[in-house]
Amino acid sequence: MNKLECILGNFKMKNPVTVASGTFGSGKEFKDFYDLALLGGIMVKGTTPEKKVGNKPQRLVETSGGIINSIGLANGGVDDFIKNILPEARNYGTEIIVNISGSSIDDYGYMAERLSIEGVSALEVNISCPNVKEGGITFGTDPQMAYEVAKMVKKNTSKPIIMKLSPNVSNIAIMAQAVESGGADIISMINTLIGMAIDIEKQKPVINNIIGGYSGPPIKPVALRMVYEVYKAVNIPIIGMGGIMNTNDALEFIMAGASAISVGTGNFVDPYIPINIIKGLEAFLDKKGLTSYTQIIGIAHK
Amino acid sequence: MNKLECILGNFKMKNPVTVASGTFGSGKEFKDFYDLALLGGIMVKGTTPEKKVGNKPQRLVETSGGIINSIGLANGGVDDFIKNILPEARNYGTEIIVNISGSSIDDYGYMAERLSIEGVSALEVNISCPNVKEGGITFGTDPQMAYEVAKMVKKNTSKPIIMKLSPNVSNIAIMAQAVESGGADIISMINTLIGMAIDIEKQKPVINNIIGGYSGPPIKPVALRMVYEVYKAVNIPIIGMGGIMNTNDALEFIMAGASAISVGTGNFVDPYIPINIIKGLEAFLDKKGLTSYTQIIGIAHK
Amino acid sequence: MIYKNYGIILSNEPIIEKFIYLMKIKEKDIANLAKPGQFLEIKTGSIPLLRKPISIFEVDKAAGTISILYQIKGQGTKNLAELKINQKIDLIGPLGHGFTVEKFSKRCLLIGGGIGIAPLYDLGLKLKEAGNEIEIILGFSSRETSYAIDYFSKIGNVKIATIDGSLGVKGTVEAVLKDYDFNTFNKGYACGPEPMLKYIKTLEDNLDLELSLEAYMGCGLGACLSCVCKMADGEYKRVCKEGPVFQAKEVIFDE
Amino acid sequence: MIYKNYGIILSNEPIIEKFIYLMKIKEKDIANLAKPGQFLEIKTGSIPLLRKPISIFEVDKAAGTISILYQIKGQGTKNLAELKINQKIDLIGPLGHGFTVEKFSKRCLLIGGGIGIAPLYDLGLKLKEAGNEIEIILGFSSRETSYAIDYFSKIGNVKIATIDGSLGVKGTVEAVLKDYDFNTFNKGYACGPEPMLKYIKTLEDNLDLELSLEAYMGCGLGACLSCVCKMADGEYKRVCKEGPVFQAKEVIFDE
Ligand SMILES: Cc1cc2nc3c(=O)[nH]c(=O)nc-3n(C[C@H](O)[C@H](O)[C@H](O)COP(=O)(O)OP(=O)(O)OC[C@H]3O[C@@H](n4cnc5c(N)ncnc54)[C@H](O)[C@@H]3O)c2cc1C
Ligand SMILES: Cc1cc2nc3c(=O)[nH]c(=O)nc-3n(C[C@H](O)[C@H](O)[C@H](O)COP(=O)(O)OP(=O)(O)OC[C@H]3O[C@@H](n4cnc5c(N)ncnc54)[C@H](O)[C@@H]3O)c2cc1C
Ligand SMILES: Cc1cc2nc3c(=O)[nH]c(=O)nc-3n(C[C@H](O)[C@H](O)[C@H](O)COP(=O)(O)O)c2cc1C
Ligand SMILES: Cc1cc2nc3c(=O)[nH]c(=O)nc-3n(C[C@H](O)[C@H](O)[C@H](O)COP(=O)(O)O)c2cc1C
Ligand code: FES
Ligand code: FES
Repeated sequence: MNKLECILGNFKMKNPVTVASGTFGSGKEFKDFYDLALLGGIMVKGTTPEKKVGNKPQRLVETSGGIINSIGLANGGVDDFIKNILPEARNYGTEIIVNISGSSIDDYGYMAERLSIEGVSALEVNISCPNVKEGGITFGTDPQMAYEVAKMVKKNTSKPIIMKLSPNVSNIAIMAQAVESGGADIISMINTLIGMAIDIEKQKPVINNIIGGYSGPPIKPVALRMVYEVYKAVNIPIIGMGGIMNTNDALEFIMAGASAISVGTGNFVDPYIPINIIKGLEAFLDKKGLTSYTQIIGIAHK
Repeated sequence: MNKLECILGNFKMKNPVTVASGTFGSGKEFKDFYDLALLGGIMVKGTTPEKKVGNKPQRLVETSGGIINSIGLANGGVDDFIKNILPEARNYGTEIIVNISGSSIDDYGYMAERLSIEGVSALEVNISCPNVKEGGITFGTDPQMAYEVAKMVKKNTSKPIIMKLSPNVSNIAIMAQAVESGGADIISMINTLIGMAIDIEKQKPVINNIIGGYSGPPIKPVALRMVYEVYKAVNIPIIGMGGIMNTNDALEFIMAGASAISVGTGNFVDPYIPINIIKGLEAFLDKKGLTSYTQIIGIAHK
Repeated sequence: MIYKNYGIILSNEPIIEKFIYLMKIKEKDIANLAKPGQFLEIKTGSIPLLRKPISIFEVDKAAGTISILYQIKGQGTKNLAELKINQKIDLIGPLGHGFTVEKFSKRCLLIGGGIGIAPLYDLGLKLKEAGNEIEIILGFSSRETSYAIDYFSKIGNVKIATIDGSLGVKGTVEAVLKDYDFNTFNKGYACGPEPMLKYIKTLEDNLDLELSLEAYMGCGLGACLSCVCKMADGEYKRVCKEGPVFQAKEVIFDE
Repeated sequence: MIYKNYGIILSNEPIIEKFIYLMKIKEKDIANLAKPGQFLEIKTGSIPLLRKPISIFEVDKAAGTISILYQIKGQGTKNLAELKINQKIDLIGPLGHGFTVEKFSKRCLLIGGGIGIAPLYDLGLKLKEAGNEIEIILGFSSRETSYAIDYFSKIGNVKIATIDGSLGVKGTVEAVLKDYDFNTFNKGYACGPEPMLKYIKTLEDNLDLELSLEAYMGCGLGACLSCVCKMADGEYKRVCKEGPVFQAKEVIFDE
């Protein structure tokens, strides 16, 4: 039996270790290091209906033990993805989870429909982007909007839907319940915290876009707390992420209630982190005499 | 002229460097290290209407480069503060800012009235605590409740009122505007992020209270971003805090828009950090040929 | 008076490689004030962020030196082990409320488990100086993981317990203490793992006992209220300030 | 092929104390594939979190070694300077798209400013091997802060500019280049601070130019899209993947 077999409702992976959107390209960039088929799944970089050139640099900076990025969802658009990226990615032997973003509810519906094709294993819906029609409020900070995005995506695809929550909210459990009732099959969390760094010599923000997404080891305590809260609030499985760098971090997320995990910033530090975690989880289960990692999902709630 | 003279509306300090509530006791514990009169002000530890024994240990843990605490507002109550702590503290030669908490709007009114006495320089109103009457929602995550707390405190005192914002919200600018219209003279920010750590051997949360407040260097990017946003949203001065460990950190907060700063967790790491920052700010102003630190408040917005 | 001073490392040697180390530090001010049972808060490196509480193992006031005996646990104590002779070390101390030292009418009993033996050596020296006769019980897990027994032999009669029985009595210090005759003692001091202290507390009717406790510390200065332990009267006290040494009768362990 | 391998440090010496260092590393796989203008992503310690992009200064394929020339800037490069002989070093490489090396009909001009000279030395060696005659212009701030000139002297004629005039021509490399006769060259390569590259780009009508750019890098692998620079056609390209070397005509600096 495969101790790491991972069943997330209607979505299966060979193990619960994935790589986070925006930190792994489409996988190609990491092919030299190991066989991508070892991974549970790849969340490919954020895709939008049209091509986006992205933000003016400087787009990224290391700060306070983590990083801040503001890439601006640079990507070739969904058509380019389908034509030029998916054909290669679908042969990696791992689940291809396409991360989608939009600037209106309709955008999400359109994306869901376009991506309801072979080779796409699941859709991860990034709602940490502004709703341009509704005055720029982030979809992911308003339960009603998040609910509507989930519903719209659900209506337009039969693929498993992973709704990705933003941590920049007062009440994460309410957000989780909103996307659950909108039809989410799975929740992934957390996206980046919003942060900033100032260059005191230049006396201005380091990142050209002023603010950016804060990720890496420093956000782990916030991510864990939110996974813990959401685990209590919903009945759908959680893919946990935020600062995961090693097996112990992954175990914390699983014990908090995550049924799978994702490595983001960690891929920049050491591309082998996901592989080390897969091995590390197996070793942990062996040491504890457990037959499946599912035995420790949410165990910290007991 | 005193280059560091700090005028926050109706509240003056000899310099903009304070120490954060809950990290400095009432000052007594740090008296051996330096003359407390060197500080701009001391935010004394959180005080409540009645004595609180605090939470069951383990109350604190280091994690991810910061710390998580859940002290549970242990304190002797406001009467004890007035009788046993204030008489000594008021002679330190620095501003004594009393940090108050309550579990109802009325609590805050009561505290404000009781503390409208000589020796108290200002009140810092901690709204990161649950409103017991309203189903336990944190005052600081609901603009209406925060507004009402500010109004109630204002009604009951003529001391300068510092409203302390919680960062665990979707929109910090709205919270800031709410307390401004409630009558806040000053905003202090940020209180701790809510975080968690799990002991993977014991398979349970490290902190007995499960979740706790995350502070120290990792929260700086979030704090800076929020100070930057609030600076644009309100017309009252800001006391910035969150992970400040040295002069450069303090400068980042000032450039983001803080008119004063506060050192919290840093006091545990090196009690001299506030003093080093006072000296460091002076050196920076000299190097840049500036006559007052106020010339760089909010300069990153230019 | 509490100092934040840089000491100079005079020696830093493993007693048992990768496990137990002894470090001697030149720091006059702290040495001058240190009392048995007090501790230091040491900045071990840039990470961990927090200082680490470590007991004072030995003091030489004349030479202006202090020693610490420490066990490698995680990053902080690993950092300590890597420090080299002549390097500076950032210390805050002396901290906390230590053991009572006076001349007692009967003998004194020192009970230490594992690294909990650290604060007892300086105590033993000072009790001996005060004219007391001392008996010492030390518990370890095995002969190979036992240490510093030679130090304690200098101050009194030492009895050893090891879990695996490879040295002394088989079992914990409890194995030595049960059926003990406490009549010739009127003072006991203990430091060690919580289960051991819990057991020792059950002896409080036979012996006037002082226990040195551990708790997770934020500041070590009494400011953060993180290090509290429950007292018999339902109050919490700060291990870093009112402790680490408490009367056994004061504390309760049922949390 | 990109490797993530541990190299072994063979030497790590200051050329100018606390400023410029040269490190030689044994790492066969990377040495074997490395081309001029390519770089490494080096994990310098536990903090900083991110790897640091550092150019390959010299390669000895036969010996399986690579060298880097680096300037101390912040924590990452400080960490590098503290590494000792025989220690392991965590490398990813070779990365990026390097310089064109072939036999040109006329001479080649190499222009380096400050630590930007690092990728030009290996380039010069390879251009020379290919049968080219090389002229080199190096810019520093002063005589005391100039370095590695002896290396470049081995591959061609070296001209120096220093801001304070203490060595060579006074000024930046611009002082050497203005009124230059580009007729005897048909290829130029440059690496250095952005103002220098901006100026060099103005020479693009006189000379076929390749520029090696810098940008803040997250991954160095082409995955994060943080390191982009603007192209003449309005698109962004990745400095870590399509670069760091670009045709001068491709890039624009007006951002
Ligand atoms: C008053 C007192 C005196 C002590 N004296 C000694 C001594 O003389 N020799 C010795 O080897 N050890 C002593 N300890 C224990 C020592 O403080 C811990 O072993 C040390 O902090 C471990 O840190 P680490 O980074 O190596 O390990 P970590 O992996 O960080 O922690 C291992 C364990 O050490 C404890 N610990 C960690 N951080 C703290 C903290 N900030 N405060 C309290 N406990 C912590 C926790 O139980 C933790 O689970 C003493 C502790 C206290 C409270
Ligand atoms: C393709 C490329 C090749 C390089 N080759 C060399 C070389 O051969 N020798 C050399 O000394 N330097 C080289 N650099 C510059 C070197 O990467 C920086 O000096 C180094 O990252 C500084 O890190 P730090 O921690 O010491 O300083 P920090 O204080 O962190 O940074 C100082 C400055 O270095 C730059 N920098 C920091 N982090 C990064 C990063 N992750 N990516 C890109 N730039 C960063 C930024 O401009 C920053 O302001 C190269 C840079 C690039 C992009
Ligand atoms: C450079 C970068 C780009 C990212 N791009 C996306 C994206 O396109 N879509 C998305 O949903 N999340 C994106 N994220 C967020 C990550 O997928 C992840 O949620 C976050 O970084 C937290 O995990 P970590 O701390 O392990 O990095 C990005 C993160 C980084 C660092
Ligand atoms: C141990 C501890 C206790 C705290 N107690 C209080 C408190 O009683 N009232 C309050 O408003 N904030 C309290 N805080 C929050 C701090 O005042 C400060 O807002 C926060 O820690 C962020 O700053 P820092 O990162 O510099 O620590 C406490 C923080 C810590 C670490
Ligand atoms: S450790 Fe802070 S009060 Fe004891
Ligand atoms: S550094 Fe990540 S794409 Fe270039």
